[in-house]
Amino acid sequence: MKISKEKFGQAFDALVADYKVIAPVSDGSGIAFTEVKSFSDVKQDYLNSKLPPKAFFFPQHEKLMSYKKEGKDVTVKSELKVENTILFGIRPCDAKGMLLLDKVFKNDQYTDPYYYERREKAVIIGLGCTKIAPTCFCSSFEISPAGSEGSDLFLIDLGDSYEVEVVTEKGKALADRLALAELTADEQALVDKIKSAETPSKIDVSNTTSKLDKMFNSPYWDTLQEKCLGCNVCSFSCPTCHCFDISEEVRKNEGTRVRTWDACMAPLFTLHGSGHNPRDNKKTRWRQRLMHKFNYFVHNNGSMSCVGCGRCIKSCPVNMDIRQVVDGANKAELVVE
Amino acid sequence: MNNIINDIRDKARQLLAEGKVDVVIGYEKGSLPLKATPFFAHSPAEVDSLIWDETCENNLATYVAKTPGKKAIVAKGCDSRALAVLLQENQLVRDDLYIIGVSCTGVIDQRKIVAEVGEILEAGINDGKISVKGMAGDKEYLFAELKDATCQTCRYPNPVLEDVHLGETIAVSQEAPAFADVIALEEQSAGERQDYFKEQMSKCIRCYACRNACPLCYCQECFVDCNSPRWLTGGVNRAENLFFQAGRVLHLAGRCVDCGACTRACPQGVDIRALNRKMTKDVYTMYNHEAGISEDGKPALNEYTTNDPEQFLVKE
Amino acid sequence: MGEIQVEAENKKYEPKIAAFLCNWCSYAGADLAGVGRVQYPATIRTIRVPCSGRINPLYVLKAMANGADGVLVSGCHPGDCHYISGNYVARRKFALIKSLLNHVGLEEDRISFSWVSAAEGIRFAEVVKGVTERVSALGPNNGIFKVVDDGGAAADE
Amino acid sequence: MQQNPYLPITMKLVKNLVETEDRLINTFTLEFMNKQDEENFKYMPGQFAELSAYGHGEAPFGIATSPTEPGILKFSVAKVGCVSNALHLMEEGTMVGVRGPMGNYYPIEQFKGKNVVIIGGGFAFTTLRSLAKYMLDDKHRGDYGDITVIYGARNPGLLLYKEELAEWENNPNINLVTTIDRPAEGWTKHVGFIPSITEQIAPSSVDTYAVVCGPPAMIKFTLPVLEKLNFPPERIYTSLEMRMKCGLGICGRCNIGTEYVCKDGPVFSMAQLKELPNEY
Repeated sequence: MKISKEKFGQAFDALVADYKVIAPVSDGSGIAFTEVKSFSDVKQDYLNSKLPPKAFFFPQHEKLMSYKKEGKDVTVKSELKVENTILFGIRPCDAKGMLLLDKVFKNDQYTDPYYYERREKAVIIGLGCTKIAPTCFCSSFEISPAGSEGSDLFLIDLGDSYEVEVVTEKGKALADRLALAELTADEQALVDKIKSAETPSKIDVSNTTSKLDKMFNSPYWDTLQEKCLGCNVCSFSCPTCHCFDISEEVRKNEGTRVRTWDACMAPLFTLHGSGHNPRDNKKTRWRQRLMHKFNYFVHNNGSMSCVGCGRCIKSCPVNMDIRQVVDGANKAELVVE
Repeated sequence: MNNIINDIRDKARQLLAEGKVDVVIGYEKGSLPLKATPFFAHSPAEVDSLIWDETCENNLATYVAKTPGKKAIVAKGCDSRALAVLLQENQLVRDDLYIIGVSCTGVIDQRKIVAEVGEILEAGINDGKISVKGMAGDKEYLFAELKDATCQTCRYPNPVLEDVHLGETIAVSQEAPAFADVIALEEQSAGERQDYFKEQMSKCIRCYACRNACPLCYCQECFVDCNSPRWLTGGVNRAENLFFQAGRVLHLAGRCVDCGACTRACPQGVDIRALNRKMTKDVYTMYNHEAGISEDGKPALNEYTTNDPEQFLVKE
Repeated sequence: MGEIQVEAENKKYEPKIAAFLCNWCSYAGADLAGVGRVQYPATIRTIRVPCSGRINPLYVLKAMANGADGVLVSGCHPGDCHYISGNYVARRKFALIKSLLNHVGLEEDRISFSWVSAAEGIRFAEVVKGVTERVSALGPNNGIFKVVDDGGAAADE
Repeated sequence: MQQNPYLPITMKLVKNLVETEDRLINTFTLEFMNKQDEENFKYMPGQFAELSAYGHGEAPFGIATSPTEPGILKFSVAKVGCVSNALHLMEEGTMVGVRGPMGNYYPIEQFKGKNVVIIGGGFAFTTLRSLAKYMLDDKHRGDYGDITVIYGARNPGLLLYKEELAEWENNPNINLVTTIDRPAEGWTKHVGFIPSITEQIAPSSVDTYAVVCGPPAMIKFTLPVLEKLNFPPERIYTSLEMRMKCGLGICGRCNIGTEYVCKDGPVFSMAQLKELPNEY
């Protein structure tokens, strides 16, 4: 099915009345997902945003609760606020990233209401990639640059119109508001061509998890991380990184408990009250980072926690390239223990 | 250029083979076009990866104190100035350090290219010309067009401190620094400046790439991580971000060697240097001091004279 | 009706000024002003520091972030430092703090520095009067550092 | 939708007791404010809770009471950081936040019909007290064989729960061995480090589980002793400490390999730990 961009734009503008609509916007130095009021504000031709759209479910800084002390008494109030949201223009890598985050924020015992309630009230309109950046490597993880996995409604740009794929019930509810038409044979051919594309850059991860099973004590970690500065760019720009810190912001007798993004690369991340730190150097922190994404997460959740969006590669100040890091692990010699 | 690369490799090979150092810190070709990446050569067999060109933008002095053992470092002017400050502050043992000095004509600011031709697919540097194939088109640049803002005002392209110098040295103008960029901002109204920095600070995501890339940000516990007292809340907004950046810049006042590593490391394109440059200008004009131009001497804020200017005092 | 008007009159804006005073001179100067019953506006919240050299730029920033409308830092006159050179070293630091904060758009008069000796009780009162007048003229903290009122969320969004 | 796991319940600090001579450990007794809260807070020995000192933050502590002690929770907390300091200074009657119970617990079902040796050092005795107290309860005592407690501290003043220990001394249902590192005036019981005292006492490993908690050095030297006494790793349990924030297995800092100590632990058998990377 398809819809002309003009008609889609009109429907989009009508949705703004019922939903908070988030879409890619050019902010001068790149693309950012921002709330928009009209389709004309949306940047339609873009590679991907600088920061991943995870922030709409898991903001960098969010209030969990607030409290007020009066003498010895205290009153506590949840600060969970949820809105009906549409995320438009989500790339397949990021849509997959959200599916992975879903597994984190709802584990075998707990559901994180702050993430989940927002997530449940959000509709993801995915947009297939027709251009592929040199840092993209999503095909390594069985993600197609024009794949609809993780989206509720999925669009492919055909020039004057979008091909529309209804993926979920939520997507169907939105699609009902669109005047859809049939694709022509030529358009179908174009869609097929776009859908069959792969990222030119791919890494082989077929044996990475089992290889890493045996690499905890490998000397590979000794030199791998020498050039890493230990900043948080890779984690903050990652669509699947989910580590956070909880702290308190206090003013006189009132305060809020907030959570903020944190990262396993931060030296104080695992520092105990006693002064002991199980990951007190970059080597152990890098091992954790790679193991978590390519081994622990696989064992716990059945898939790798990397979607090949390439943001960490693009943003790294010292050009640490996760593709090379994984490749190096694949090739590293095993030490006999 | 090729000769320098060979010289660097020969020197590194010699130092490692003779056991004079345990590691040579230099650059190798990065995984992306026009990107170099820091490289640690531990054995003579690895030295052939070492390179040197206009893409070697990182300040390697950042690594020196954190790398155990005896080390050699490929140092351009700004790297050597950072080493000088680190030595002044007793952060390094001079005997454990071998400085391979190279003169630097400046590094490429990739952002200028990406803004015009999109993500870079391929690029080549030839004879001062940079030809780029981008996702949105191809273009050929003169190096001068792409020179990083820091390098355009650089007064110390030659290392101030070195054990060997490889390649030619660069003639330097003897004129006093002009600080045109700072003056341009100073001439704006306070309101305009406030707006400018508000906009810059709202971009910051507090990833601390600037801090970590900085060779002189070596505190064991940075004030942003400090728990008691807790200087910053967990908040990421322009007010908190300005607190962080202003606190950091004041801590670097009189020490900053204006290498631009912070600004280049910033994934969000925050103009951090605008703050540092203001301090550099003030320190130069008020105290006639430039950081890290020799091994001896002290950072500007560790010294004083009895007649330092004090126009900043209240009128009463 | 009457009550409300009275309240409005009393609610004339009074700035809050964090005053970092060196133990040996300015704090003693403030004390002298008190002992001598010299009147000055009750706008300052005094924080005693051992020496003006003890002032960390972060103190000034944190005071602004926590909502102070102004900051006053005062130490011994140059040459009179109890620790010989503390205020000389501080002087360079102060000049740079002031310059940087003005550069990022903080109003000139929000942050004040002075030297007040233990004998200058009357002058201390004058400094506080002057600082209070100038900060009052600026009005409340403009929020380029201030964050706490809304629990840390952006002040202008 | 389940309850918001980030929201603490409010409990009243009814007692703030200085527990040790060095005044570094206090025991806090918290009282449930209503029956509903208490019913929702069903816990087992070995679990922990996140305590909120409002204005300072939140930190995880092992629960020292046993579920057989209704109405209250106790925590013995060393003064090390921001939250624990605030708790130490807190006036009785102040409201604190409690999130939990969290984590797994000692495998008391497996212990049924077996002997249990509890070995504790220093202030790591908190959840061990909970365990002992639970098994000693009239309703449960019959489920277990011999219960031996070996508990040591550097000096007599640093032993926790002194009154309770005195009571256990004379309780035929429990075999209590206390020791201190060096001789001290007035001390008539064992003197020596826990590993060597364990070796002396030599509890039989037949049909016996061992639970060991204490400082890393104590655990390191006690394990070989237990091995010598033929305790298999599957029958040795310990409780781990880790930096934690959420307590829900989400915030990402307390993992040891694939296991999150907050939700998959803190109680692990030595057999489990042998399978995990050595990063704790």
